[in-house]
Amino acid sequence: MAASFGRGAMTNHWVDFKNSDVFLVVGGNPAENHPCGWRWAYRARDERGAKIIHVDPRFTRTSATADVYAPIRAGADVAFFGGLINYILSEERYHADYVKLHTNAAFLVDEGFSFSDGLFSGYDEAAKTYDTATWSYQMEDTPPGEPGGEGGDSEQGDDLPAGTGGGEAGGDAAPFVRQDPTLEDPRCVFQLMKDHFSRYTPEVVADTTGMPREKFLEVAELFSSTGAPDKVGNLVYAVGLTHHTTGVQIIRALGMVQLLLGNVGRPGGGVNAERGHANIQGNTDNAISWEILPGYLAVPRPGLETIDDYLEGVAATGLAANAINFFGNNYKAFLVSLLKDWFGDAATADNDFGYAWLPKPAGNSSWLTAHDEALKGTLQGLICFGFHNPAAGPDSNRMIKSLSKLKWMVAMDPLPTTASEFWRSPGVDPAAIDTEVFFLPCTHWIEKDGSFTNSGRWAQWKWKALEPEGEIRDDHWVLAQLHLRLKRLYEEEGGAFPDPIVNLRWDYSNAGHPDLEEVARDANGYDLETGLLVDTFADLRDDGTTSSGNWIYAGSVTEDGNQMQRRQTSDPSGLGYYHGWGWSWPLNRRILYNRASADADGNAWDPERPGIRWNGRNWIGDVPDFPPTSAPEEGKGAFIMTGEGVARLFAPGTLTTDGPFPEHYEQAESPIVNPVPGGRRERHPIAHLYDGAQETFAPVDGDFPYVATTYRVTEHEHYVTQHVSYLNEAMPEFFIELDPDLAAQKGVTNGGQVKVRSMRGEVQGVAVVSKRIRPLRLAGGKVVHQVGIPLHWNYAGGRRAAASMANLLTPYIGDATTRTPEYKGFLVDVEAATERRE
Amino acid sequence: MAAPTAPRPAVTDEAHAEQHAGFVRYGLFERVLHWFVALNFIYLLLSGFALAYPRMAWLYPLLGGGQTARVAHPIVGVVLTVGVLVMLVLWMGQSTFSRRDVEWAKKLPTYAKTGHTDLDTGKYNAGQKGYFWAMILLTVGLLVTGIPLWFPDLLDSSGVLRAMRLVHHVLFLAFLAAFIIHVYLSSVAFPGTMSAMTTGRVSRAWAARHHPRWFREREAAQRAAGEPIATPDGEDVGRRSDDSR
Amino acid sequence: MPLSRRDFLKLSGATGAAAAWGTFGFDLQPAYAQAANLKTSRATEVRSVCPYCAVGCSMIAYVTGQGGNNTKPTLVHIEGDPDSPINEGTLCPKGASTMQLALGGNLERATAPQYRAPGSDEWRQLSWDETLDRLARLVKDTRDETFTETDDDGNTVNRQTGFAFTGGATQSNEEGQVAVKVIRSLGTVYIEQQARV
Amino acid sequence: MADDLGLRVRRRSATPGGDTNIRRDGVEVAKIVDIDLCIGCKACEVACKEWNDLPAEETWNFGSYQSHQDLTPTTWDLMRFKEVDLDDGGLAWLIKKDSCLHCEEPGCLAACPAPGAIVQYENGIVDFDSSKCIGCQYCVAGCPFDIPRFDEETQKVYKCTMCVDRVSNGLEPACVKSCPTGSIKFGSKQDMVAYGHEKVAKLVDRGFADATLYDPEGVGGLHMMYVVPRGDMLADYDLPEDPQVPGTFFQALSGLRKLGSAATWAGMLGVGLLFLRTGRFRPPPEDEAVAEAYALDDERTVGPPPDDSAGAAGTAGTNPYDPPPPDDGGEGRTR
Repeated sequence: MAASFGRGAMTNHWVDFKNSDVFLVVGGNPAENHPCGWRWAYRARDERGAKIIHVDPRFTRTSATADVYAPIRAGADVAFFGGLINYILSEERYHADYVKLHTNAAFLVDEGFSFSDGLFSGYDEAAKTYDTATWSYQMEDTPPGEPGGEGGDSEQGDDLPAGTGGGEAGGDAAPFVRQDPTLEDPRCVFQLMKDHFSRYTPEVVADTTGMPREKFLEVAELFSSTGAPDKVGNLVYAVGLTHHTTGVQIIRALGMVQLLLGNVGRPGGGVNAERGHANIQGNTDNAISWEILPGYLAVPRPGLETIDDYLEGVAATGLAANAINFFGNNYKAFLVSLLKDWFGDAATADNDFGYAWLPKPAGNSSWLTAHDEALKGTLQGLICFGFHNPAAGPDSNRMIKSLSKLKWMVAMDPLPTTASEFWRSPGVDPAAIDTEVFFLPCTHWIEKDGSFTNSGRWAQWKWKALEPEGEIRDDHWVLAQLHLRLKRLYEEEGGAFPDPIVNLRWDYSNAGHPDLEEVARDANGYDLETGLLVDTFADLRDDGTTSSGNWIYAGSVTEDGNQMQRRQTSDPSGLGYYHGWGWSWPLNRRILYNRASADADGNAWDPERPGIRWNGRNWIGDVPDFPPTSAPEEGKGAFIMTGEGVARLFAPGTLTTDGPFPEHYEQAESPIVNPVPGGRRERHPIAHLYDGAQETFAPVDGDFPYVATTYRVTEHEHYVTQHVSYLNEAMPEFFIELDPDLAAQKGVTNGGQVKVRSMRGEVQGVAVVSKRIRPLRLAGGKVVHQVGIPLHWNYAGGRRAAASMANLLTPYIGDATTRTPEYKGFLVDVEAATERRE
Repeated sequence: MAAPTAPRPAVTDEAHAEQHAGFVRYGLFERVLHWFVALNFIYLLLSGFALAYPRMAWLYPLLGGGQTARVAHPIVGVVLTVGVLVMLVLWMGQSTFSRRDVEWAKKLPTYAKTGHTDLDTGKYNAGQKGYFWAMILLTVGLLVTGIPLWFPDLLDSSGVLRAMRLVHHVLFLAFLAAFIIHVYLSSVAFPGTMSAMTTGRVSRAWAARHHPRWFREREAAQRAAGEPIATPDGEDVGRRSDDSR
Repeated sequence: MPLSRRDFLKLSGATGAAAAWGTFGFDLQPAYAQAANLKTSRATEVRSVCPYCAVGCSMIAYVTGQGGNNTKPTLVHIEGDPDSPINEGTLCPKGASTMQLALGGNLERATAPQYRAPGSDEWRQLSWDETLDRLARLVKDTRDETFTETDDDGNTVNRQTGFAFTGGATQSNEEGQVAVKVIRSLGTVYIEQQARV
Repeated sequence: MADDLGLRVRRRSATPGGDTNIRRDGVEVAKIVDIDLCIGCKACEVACKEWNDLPAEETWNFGSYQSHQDLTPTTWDLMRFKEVDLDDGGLAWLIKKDSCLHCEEPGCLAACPAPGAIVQYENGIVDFDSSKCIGCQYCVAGCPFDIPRFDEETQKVYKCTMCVDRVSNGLEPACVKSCPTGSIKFGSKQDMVAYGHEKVAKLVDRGFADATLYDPEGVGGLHMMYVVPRGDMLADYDLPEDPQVPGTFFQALSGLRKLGSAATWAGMLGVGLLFLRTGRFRPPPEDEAVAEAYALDDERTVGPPPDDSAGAAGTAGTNPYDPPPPDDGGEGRTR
């Protein structure tokens, strides 16, 4: 989503769902996995007559309450969205004014960019990589006459203090992109997009996805009806779309759909990714991810020796006159403030604020790579902070082998996990595993304070209700103790490059057990000159006089107190903002990109559901995602985080690795050859193949003919709920869903036992034979059966859990850009089984 | 009914006196059986009332509490049925209806008024036989209708259960009616009857009066066995006139 | 939980005794079908947020005692917080059963560090000091062994590739801040959480 | 008789006297399950267990998302799942929350022989008092919806209590509060019926022509009603088309009780009168009786009269076969 809009978070929030007219739910099962959030969709249906469309390989409990259900083959989502884009363009259902004003449709693309036979220009077949130079805009040869935008306007009323450092747009700015506002120019993004997706006709969609043609047209017609200014469409999805080798491109595609229909930035609209865990959003913001630093600052790459090199290489530059490019312009302020928070006084202007102390990864260091290194024996240790590595997979057998090669491993969790118990998992000989394993009993969520950030970016504080038993300790107590011991060891014995450790600022009032309120204040950030908490990230400066552990949380704990603890229940707007409840980043803004909810003159597209609108002096409504006093006439771009100032239909090479436009490629394991005309017959062009993984991928028409997908049920949350007896009672054991025809062929009876095998592993469980899963008819009349495998059961405490880990089956391959594993849509074989397996 | 022809014990004075105070109507086993069934019936009667009549719910504490009464009632019912079946085996032979019983039935009104029909009644008159068979049938009927109430999920239809409950109740009332008459006749209406079931003996006058044919058979049997016909006070018959009119 | 909790329907006061010899057909006892006092009526309310999914439902934990120092709070019940604009007092089945998770689930929850020696097939209990000292030693040795200050092309990289850190999606923001600060300061490049999978 | 829960009782099982409250105070409460909003998430099922401290049972997957095969004594609320083909070729996944419907005319209460074991409160809640239940399971047969369940261990019957302890303290039932989509609503009966009709109208607009509010009159209306979008598939929802409290049965039962008690008294009195009227039938003096006995021996069934032995009838001169002289109707003795 960052590639499309500039931020990677869910654009709206749960309560806002009550403002939608049509919901398109794809690759998600909100009724089961986010029931208390999805309830707002039914509120919309009851109060505004909204319609709900559910597109999913299985007829789930979301489908049971949807108005329209459409089956789809797991792994064919780009084709579906491609068809939708084609339908919107060819039937001209797009919101023309919105597209012209708020997207880069008018930008002209470099002449060198081209697409043929499923490949974009610049592909190196041997190295399996792209040279993305040609994926760029046509730049004007000279800088424009009048200066470009006067630099990043401040966010919150008061302008940025002078001297906010480099990256100031205008002045010596690079030349701007050439545009054709009439959208006629064949090289403009609009025309290229139209041409690219013209191949995704309804017939091609039906052949690729298995969704009947009439059903696709029904879905397309209903959802594209939200292209009208007074209608808003809400696109809801979850890991069903990210768990693919083409994950990023699927999200790019649905982003384009919402942009074409003019739904982004509007109440009831947006692209709503339903995050999974309670604080997966919060700790993504805090950058427990290899490629970022807190606040989504890019992790430095080798070769960016100094901060200026780093800014040069990473921060976006303004590409259009009206681009605010807020992120690009303030990048340094945020990084320096982070370094000041981490290294305190040790970070000074002359040592580049300790920039060098930040580790620079050699290349991709994601989840799959780390475990691959472990398998090769180069990784020696693992600290596991409440995570089920083997069960999370993919290819759990390979994961267990990886962990077995480790020298030492620490599992910090309230309850045993598949990680802490891997060395005595089924089929493993403990004697052969030399890993030293520590299990550190940690507190439950209810035994400590702290804040959770939900999928809608709302941070809510929770208070400690219970004392932990025995010697159970807080997670941050363990980390603090570990840090203090390491610091003492390095101070006493020295060792490799002790600087970042000994210089780490650790001036908590209780060093051994930092108080979470203090940590929250550090995250918010201080004006080091006044010693006061900053109110907004606009106050952060790049000269080392401010600190902030996470710039997007600036404003969460101010001198007025911890805003995350607020529990006011008023919502004067009636649109569900509830600005007084908790605090949402950035700056308590509820709907991102809400400038796009208004037209060029600042009037809301739909007066009943205004995001923000211009009242002559400033923008009112939700907290504006825009300079509050920048009048519409100034024509500033609505997407302040992008260099282009507008949303990206075309994503330039600097922001994407596998193509400016989404293109359908068959997955690692696919039942058919890619039927899309002009598409690539082989697998994804640049998805990284870990050594030894490719041999485990089943070929087309091999002895694994059925498409399987993994998923969750509402009664369980990943793996921890195996320990909760009421939930075990509600959904007792591992099961496998398959359609009646396949069951009949294989002699599988409903309620009987069934075995499912893939190239990598085998599971067995109760067969749920149901008409809710349908065989699909693909290109050439080929019928493909689908199999559903829930993932909640494993050997760490579950019942009848031996052969029930869904990820024993999944392929060890990830998305081309993010390396998110491909859990949805892999090939399996099905076999009836007799006796139950404990 | 001839007493089982066990070898006759040596006659001693007491035995002689005791054995010859009138006739033996019921042996020990029969009496024990009768009272066993009677007691079970009383419990069933009381717990039946408590279960069926809300106003009689005050009986529960006497019966060991509502729960115990509910659990015991069917069990006691089965025990009663077993007793009744033993009775059936024991007394079936003597209780078969005959022409003579039809006559008796016709003279029922006079019997009710005078307590006597001058018919040559055997050991059991038609009324007694009627009661015997009625009791058997009612017991079996109560068992059959009671089992589903005891095991409700035996029959899967609540309609049948409701019907069973009504029929069980009706049968109970019928049994009660017959029981009232049985108790009345055997205790108050015909003095000298109760002893049949307590000591097992009845006076010669009682036997001759109410069951002449049975009386004659008994005398003939005794005479055949060479025993003197003794009167309740041990003398030979015929010479004593008592005032037991 | 003692079995008696289940028939809490029974009036704790006058039981069968008073009724044993009740006068004819007249039942002295008041109807007390639901004599149970509301189990949350005297509990202290603590506001929390559900630990399971990212909807962020607010919930109220009812604990005994009024927070005084001498009482160890016991969790009595958890239900939704009616004030929250997100879930308005509702909870899904997972949320509704968080009490069982809070009380440790159906497994005996370890209350002290456990250690598994290489090759062994069972846990051994350790004290925190032993555990943390051993861990600090392992982390330092691994870091020192695998630390690279400059890569082959001469760029300063200051990274260690000896151990990885995974996890965080179920911990609070503040714990995440401490974690990323400590782990990155060690030069870690392999740092991931559930967002990746 | 007010009880300590602050809830007035309208009716109590096996307790004559019926509803004598002339003052109708308090709100008549009701739940309504809007099946259109139900996502089958089992939040109600778990919340019910958690609030009532009901122990979790060992369940297994029998080829469905349904957790238990049936309601049990410790599972008072069960989500039932059923997949049904629609005639337009689509598929419907019928999901229904199955628990006590708290009838206005409770069949269980009428069938219960134990006094006070089943109570209907003024606010419409029907509740079991397990301290008085005698475990006869008549309520199981009496219930038109087959809800109550017998526990072998405690020999008592249990069902949903509509959280009467919460309701009597001003709270809504646990399932109502927990239901994420607001499918289960709670309030006064009038408000819930109004919501039901309003939602049915909306459903009809959305194309559910047969949408209906399930509040059958046969049981006097329910305090746990359903809005059923597919009103033509009540059978698939195991909702009887026209559930009836077996009125005839209960009339027959109470009639029988009246008859029974009358007949018993009549029997007793009758026998008493008979005794007063006929007195005791004492047997005549022995010799007279013996003579009669032999006189009746018309079939010579037993040898010649004992003229020679001492046992001969001692009444001088009278032929044992002569008919007895007419009596003067003396007190209690006639021949």
